[in-house]
Amino acid sequence: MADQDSLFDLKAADAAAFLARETPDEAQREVMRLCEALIFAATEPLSEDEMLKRLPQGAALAPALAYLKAEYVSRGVNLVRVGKKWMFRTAPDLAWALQREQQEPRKLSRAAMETLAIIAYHQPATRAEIEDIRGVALSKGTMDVLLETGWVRLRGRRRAPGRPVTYGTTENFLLHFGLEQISDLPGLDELKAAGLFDGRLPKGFGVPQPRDDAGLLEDEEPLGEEPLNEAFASDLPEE
Amino acid sequence: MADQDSLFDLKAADAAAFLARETPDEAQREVMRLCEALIFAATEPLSEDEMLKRLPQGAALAPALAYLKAEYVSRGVNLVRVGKKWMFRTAPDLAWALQREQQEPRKLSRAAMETLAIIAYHQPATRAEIEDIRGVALSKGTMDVLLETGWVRLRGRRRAPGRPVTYGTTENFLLHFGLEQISDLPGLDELKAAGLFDGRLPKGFGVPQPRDDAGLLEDEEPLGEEPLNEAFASDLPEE
Amino acid sequence: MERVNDNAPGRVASGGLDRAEAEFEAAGGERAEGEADFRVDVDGYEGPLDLLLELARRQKVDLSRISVLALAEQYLEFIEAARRVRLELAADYLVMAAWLAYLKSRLLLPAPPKAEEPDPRELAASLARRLKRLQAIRAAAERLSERPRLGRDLFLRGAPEGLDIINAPLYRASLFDLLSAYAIQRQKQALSHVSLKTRQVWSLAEAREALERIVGMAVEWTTLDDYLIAWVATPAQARTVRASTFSASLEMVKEGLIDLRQDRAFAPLWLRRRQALAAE
Repeated sequence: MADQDSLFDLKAADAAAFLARETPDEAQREVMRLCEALIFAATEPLSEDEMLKRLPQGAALAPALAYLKAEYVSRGVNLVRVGKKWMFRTAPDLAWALQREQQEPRKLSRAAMETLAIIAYHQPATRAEIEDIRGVALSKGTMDVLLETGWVRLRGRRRAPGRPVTYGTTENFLLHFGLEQISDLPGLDELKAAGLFDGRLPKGFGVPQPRDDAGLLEDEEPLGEEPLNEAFASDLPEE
Repeated sequence: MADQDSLFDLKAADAAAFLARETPDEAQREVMRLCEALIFAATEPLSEDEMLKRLPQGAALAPALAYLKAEYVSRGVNLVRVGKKWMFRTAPDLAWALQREQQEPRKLSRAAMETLAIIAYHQPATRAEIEDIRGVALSKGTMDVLLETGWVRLRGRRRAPGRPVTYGTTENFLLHFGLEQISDLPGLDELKAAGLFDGRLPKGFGVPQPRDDAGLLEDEEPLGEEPLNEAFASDLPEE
Repeated sequence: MERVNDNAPGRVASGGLDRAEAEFEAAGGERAEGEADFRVDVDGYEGPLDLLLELARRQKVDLSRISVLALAEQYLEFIEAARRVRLELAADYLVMAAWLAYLKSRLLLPAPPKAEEPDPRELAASLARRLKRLQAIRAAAERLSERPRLGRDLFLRGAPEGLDIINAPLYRASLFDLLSAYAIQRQKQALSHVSLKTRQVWSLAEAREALERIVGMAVEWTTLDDYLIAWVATPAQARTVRASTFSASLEMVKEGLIDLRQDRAFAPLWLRRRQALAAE
């Protein structure tokens, strides 16, 4: 069995090579059929944990998913992973045939899109960091819109004077923009190499990798129960 | 190309034979990918007319659907035709995996708890006897819940006018309440010592010595096959 | 500050600017020939950094080789032009102008003997870096928004069957719950049986119903007790049966159905069907 993790980024050619090299046996075929049916039937991306709960004891999930993914690479429907969850969705190159006229998703303003990009590439990001990069004050409305999309969440607070709230992206963000994980952000490597998002770190300290893990970073702490003394007090999700 | 109509009812073996015989060319593969994505994303079964509207001019729909159907026959998801419309459906033999039982803790109502206790101490007890001891009519729901717990069973019938059903406790009852045998249930003196009864009891008040012998008592007879003419006819476990 | 879209007038910190008024021709001869007039719309910029980035792009060089001095001059000219048409500028534009004016003078003048102030070259490099970073995030935002989007370009299954979770109840109870339920209910029941031992009472309605049956047979004078008390009542019931029957009989006398007589106080009560009725 090849390194599975590398398979999660596989392209059609890799997939063909993988399938030519590896052939699932009958037991694996059956686990694949089950995974296929489960992910197909689920109304939301399905976590590996949930799959395991429904598979026979001891079923080898990871190779089954790797085979399945490879088999679907060249099809009209692809198996994709978002974080630790799996889903089928239509192949990106077929968008033209599937687009539904009436359903134009609401367009984000340039300010909101840029703010989203800063949060995505630079997360966890505070309001001050967003303002520093854009060179303008961030309006409450922009942040409201982003929180409303469900793509941005309040992560915690920075362990720094004023304990500012830190923002990050959600699993929904990955899902919506068709990313498997945050490190798949387009151009992330070049930006890191150029040292452009080392905002709060002095030069030479290396560039922070954007992180959207559920856990907090070392310099973050939980939001806590104290009232937000930010301008964005109303950003907090309602209880 | 084999007769397509016969393919719409094809079995796994036929499908394999069909696929061994016929191989779609690249153009056909592309139509298949489109059909796959269209049927997948559709919110209801998709008619061939609707597919044709979104396919490139002159696309050969019928063979594409035949190939697709054959490819999906052995998978966890099947392509099926309903009338003139097409849909994906999880393979019928995997239905069991799509449902998962989850145990949800529940508490017994006071009425059910009292009834259970009376059955435990006074078994074998008929419904009339339970009602006599509780002083209130026994609702059907209460007995249903007790039978559902698996702690109460139908023992037999009392040899008496109307041949009422007798109820008793099960081995599961002992297990759940940590009793080795039913006679381990505390008697009146122990209950008094535990402070559960206070002193104000009428003369002659007693607590029976419970017994749950598997065999029937002298005044009991087997349930038999005749229909239960009790108010609890539906209490019988389903066959 | 947020711009609603590329064309609509946005809200700007300077506030209340009419778009037409905000548009004016920027002074300046740095433009390449043939290029259209550089019309500056303050509303079109998201702050001074955005404006600087736009000016820098007009130098048509890599941002890392940009002339910060030239950029500062262009920005100051822009601000000067805006002030000539008495355009109210947001404070942050003016702050940037002041800072750039300072930077420009430091870049032009020889370094002071004591280098206590920051190196102007460092400051210029830092500004260039900020511009580069803004440009980079703009490009990133652009690439992000060009990605295929779920619900627009990518679709999930249109009609998923759904995965069911069947809740199988798992009942829990402790032995203590069981025993206390038993004790509480038996004790309650035992005590209520004692206190609520009910007396049996014959209601007036019951008495009348019985009496009506008797009357049919009582063609001759008959004692009430012979029929009712002896046959219907147990000794414990005698009093209530007698009392209710007596009341019922008075009712029936009043209705003309029977005759009633008593020879003396506490003597038996005699009852007879009314003759007129008997004749029928």
